[in-house]
Amino acid sequence: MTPFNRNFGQGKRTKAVRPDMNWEEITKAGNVYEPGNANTYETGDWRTIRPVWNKDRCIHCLICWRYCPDASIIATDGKFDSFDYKHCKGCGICANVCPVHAIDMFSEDEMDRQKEAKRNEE
Amino acid sequence: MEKVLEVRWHARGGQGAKTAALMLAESIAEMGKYVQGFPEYGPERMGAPILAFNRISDNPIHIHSNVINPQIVIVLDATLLGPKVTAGVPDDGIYIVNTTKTPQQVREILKITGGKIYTVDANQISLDTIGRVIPNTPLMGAFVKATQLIPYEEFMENMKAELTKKFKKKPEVIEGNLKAIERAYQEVKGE
Amino acid sequence: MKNKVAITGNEAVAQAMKQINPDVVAAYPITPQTEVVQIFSSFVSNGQVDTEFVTVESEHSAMSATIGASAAGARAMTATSSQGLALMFEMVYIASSLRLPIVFPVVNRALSGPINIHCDHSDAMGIKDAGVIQLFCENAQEAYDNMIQAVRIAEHPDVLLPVSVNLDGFITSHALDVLEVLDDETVKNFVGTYQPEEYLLDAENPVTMGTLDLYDFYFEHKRQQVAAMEAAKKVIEEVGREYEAISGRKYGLIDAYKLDDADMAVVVLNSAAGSAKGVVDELREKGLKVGVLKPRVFRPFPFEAIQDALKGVKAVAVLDRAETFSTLGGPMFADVRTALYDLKNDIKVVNYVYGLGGRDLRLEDVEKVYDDLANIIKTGRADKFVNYLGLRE
Amino acid sequence: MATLKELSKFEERFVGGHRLCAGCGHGISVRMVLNAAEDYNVVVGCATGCLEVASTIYPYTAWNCSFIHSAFENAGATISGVEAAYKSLKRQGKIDKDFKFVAFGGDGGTYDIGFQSLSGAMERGHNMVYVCLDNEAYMNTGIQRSSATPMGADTTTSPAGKVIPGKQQPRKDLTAIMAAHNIPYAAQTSISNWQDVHKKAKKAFDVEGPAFLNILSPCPRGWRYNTPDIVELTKIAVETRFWPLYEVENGKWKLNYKPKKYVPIEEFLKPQGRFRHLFAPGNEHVIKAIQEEIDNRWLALLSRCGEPQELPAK
Repeated sequence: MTPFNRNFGQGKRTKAVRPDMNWEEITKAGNVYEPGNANTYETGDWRTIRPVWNKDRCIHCLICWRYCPDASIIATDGKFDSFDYKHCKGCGICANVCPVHAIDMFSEDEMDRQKEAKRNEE
Repeated sequence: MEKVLEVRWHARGGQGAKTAALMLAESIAEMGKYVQGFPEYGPERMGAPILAFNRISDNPIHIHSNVINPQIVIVLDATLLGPKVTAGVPDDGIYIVNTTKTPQQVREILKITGGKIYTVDANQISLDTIGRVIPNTPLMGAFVKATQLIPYEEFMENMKAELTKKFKKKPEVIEGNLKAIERAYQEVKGE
Repeated sequence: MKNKVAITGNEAVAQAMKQINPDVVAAYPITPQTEVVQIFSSFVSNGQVDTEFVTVESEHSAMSATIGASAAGARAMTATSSQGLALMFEMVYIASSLRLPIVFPVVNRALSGPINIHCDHSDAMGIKDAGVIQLFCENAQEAYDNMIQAVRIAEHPDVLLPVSVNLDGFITSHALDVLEVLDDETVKNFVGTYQPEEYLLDAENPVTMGTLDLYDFYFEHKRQQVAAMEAAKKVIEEVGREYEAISGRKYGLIDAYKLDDADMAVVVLNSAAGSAKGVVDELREKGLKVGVLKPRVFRPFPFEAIQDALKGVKAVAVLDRAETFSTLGGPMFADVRTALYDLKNDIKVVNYVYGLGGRDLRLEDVEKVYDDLANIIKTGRADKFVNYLGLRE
Repeated sequence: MATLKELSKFEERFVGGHRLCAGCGHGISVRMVLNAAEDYNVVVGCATGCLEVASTIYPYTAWNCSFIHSAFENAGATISGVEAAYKSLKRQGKIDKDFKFVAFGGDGGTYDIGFQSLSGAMERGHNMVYVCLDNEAYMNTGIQRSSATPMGADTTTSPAGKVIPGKQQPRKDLTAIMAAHNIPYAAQTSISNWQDVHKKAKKAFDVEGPAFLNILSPCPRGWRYNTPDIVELTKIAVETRFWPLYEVENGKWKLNYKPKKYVPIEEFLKPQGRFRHLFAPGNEHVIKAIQEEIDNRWLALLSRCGEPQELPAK
């Protein structure tokens, strides 16, 4: 029997667990030692419609920030900053709760087509 | 003491046989002997006939099965006298009975010829000394006298220590119990 | 300093818990474990321990709260019996898979139904595959000693698993026995302070425990648990040696009684091993080469030690105080027979199921087993693998 | 009451990258509740359910704080163990930081299978907040009825069929049951009113002893409504008095919002696919029964809150 590896998930708090790691290398008991590391997992590709910020209309009330289920509205210094498109799933709640219609929802297909068209023009 | 000495208690639930078996064991353990004390557990509540057991030895006791052939039988309630009391007891067995009857009368009831029979009125003794009918403590005094297993003075000292531990705040209870044991030791009659 | 006392098995367990002084105890009363909880709660109410005592509403919650406390960084314990263990069954698996060093006495009692309050090992056998270390105790002394060692075994960095300490309901738990207890300071030094590597109340290093673990990693985590169980064998022996140094009492994986030159052996757990030893002493006087093997550790299963201890015998009887209803006898029989299968000697191994629901194991019963073994050796045949001892048939 | 400007500056404790459905009410509820814990260290306990499986898929965690999940029916017991450990270790001087404790459970893990564990934890008086994220059915296993499922709802175990039009029984009133535990704080709130959620969550964290919050937290898949309309829908739930906002503080019942006019329950039922069958001819009696139940419970609630017992003007 190979000697038991005392270090697995133990002496060293293995942080980044990769799919190719063997049983001695991954963390003990399924513990996760990096709080909030789900933000390295992207859910942006779930989206079929995309929120787009209309800067001119925005009054920075942050109702959209309050109601985003995915913490995907980034507020900086108490003001709307940007969308976190890596995680936004395109549920459309933010656009609905916005009292001044400063968020528009566009189909991702449409956005892609527009981008494509723009590239073709250039 | 070469072999393990085995004791069986016959009583009714609530008379304190379990407590007595455990207290007896504790006091004997104090003298460096090895002991076991355990009751038979059933669904019985107050009033039902119950059994409790002791094993006493100079060496560590391995056996954990029930006591089947006790050399000593203690009966806390004379209404229990019958075949169950004599069951499995060897011919030279010792019976210690709480009763107002004489040893001869008990012998007749038990229908035995051999063995030794001791009687003591533990109910009256406990009533006089403790103020309530709790025959278990006086019977320990009778046990010491009947078995001659342990020196009386030493037993009393241990008992006093045990009782002091249990009834720290009730000196009158300690006093009463010790008195009860002492009287039973003196009053027990054998044949 | 050693101190000889006459106390019951439950008192011995409670006494050990008091000296261990755990941070949290969460427990629910059940016959025959109740006294442990009762006695311990008096230690709490008299300020004799630093423990936060959580009087949960069920055994499921007892183990759940103990898991929460242990994960939070506390030295945490619970205690149970029978139906209580069955109710916490789900959480026992979770405690071991979360790798929490929870110590919990199990006062063995038959499982319903029909309901029965007396001793057998069907409760403990129900969790034999739950990833929990299981120590078994012949008497109150071993219950006390095993409780104290269990803390060190559970918390060892190579192990980090729950440890259950099994003692026979009523037979050991309620019987007054003479044993030696250590003084508080010695126990305190022996168990030390629990220092978890990661815990919920570490404000600087928050941790997520109890994740959803699918086919991509679950298997690897199970393999880690096996490794911890493997490592536990060595740790149990190490801790046993250290404990011997403070107590003078030897503890290993198994207790081999007069087996060195034995032809016949009985393998049996807990208090019945004591009775078997008594019979062996008598039979030895008659010149019979008989012995007893008492596994102190049932999980991890000490098969190497068992092979070694039984390699010279000709016939073995495994006494199980539990049924599997598999028609292949009791749970320990399967394990012992498997362990002996690879030995070249043709050792005959038979099974006796005994003592279910608290049926007394009489000395004659054990004598009969040795008689049977002698007969098997004489004829070279074992006609029946699975037998019932003390059953009306 | 803090403004959103201020609240947005607290650290996010439930981050993106979790795998709850797009538009799930739980993401919103959890963010609101944990935001009210402000800068405190928090340990979150969680019952098995959508929230737990979607937020802690190994090796990821969406929880930016300590988190423990152990099983389905025991969030109350598990977090009470954590809290007991905290008390013990703090008392012994083994730790020095302050912590708040919160357990999340769905209606399955709270109203039903976890009810005993929750009741025990509340009775023992642990200093913890238990939050029920009530989406009115067992969504994690695929929309089976729970005791929180409203009468008439079509679920996979109370399917609207030819003979039986959905769930037959009205929902259990868990908030009232928790108030009957005489805990320092029990409240019912809806994400439609974020100020109400925030205020109640903050109170729950601040009180000494156990607190219970019941949050109506819709499931777009189980309720079958237009996902972006979550706030409108939960608002109608309050306006129709299907989900009254109230709190019970040290035994004192207080109604937090009284609708001005009588909004019939159809307004709440209509946008949801789970109630569609109720609008088929022949099922009028179910809607009538639902409405009666709501009106009766409303009057009882008004009485408990010491309000005049009258329905809003039609």
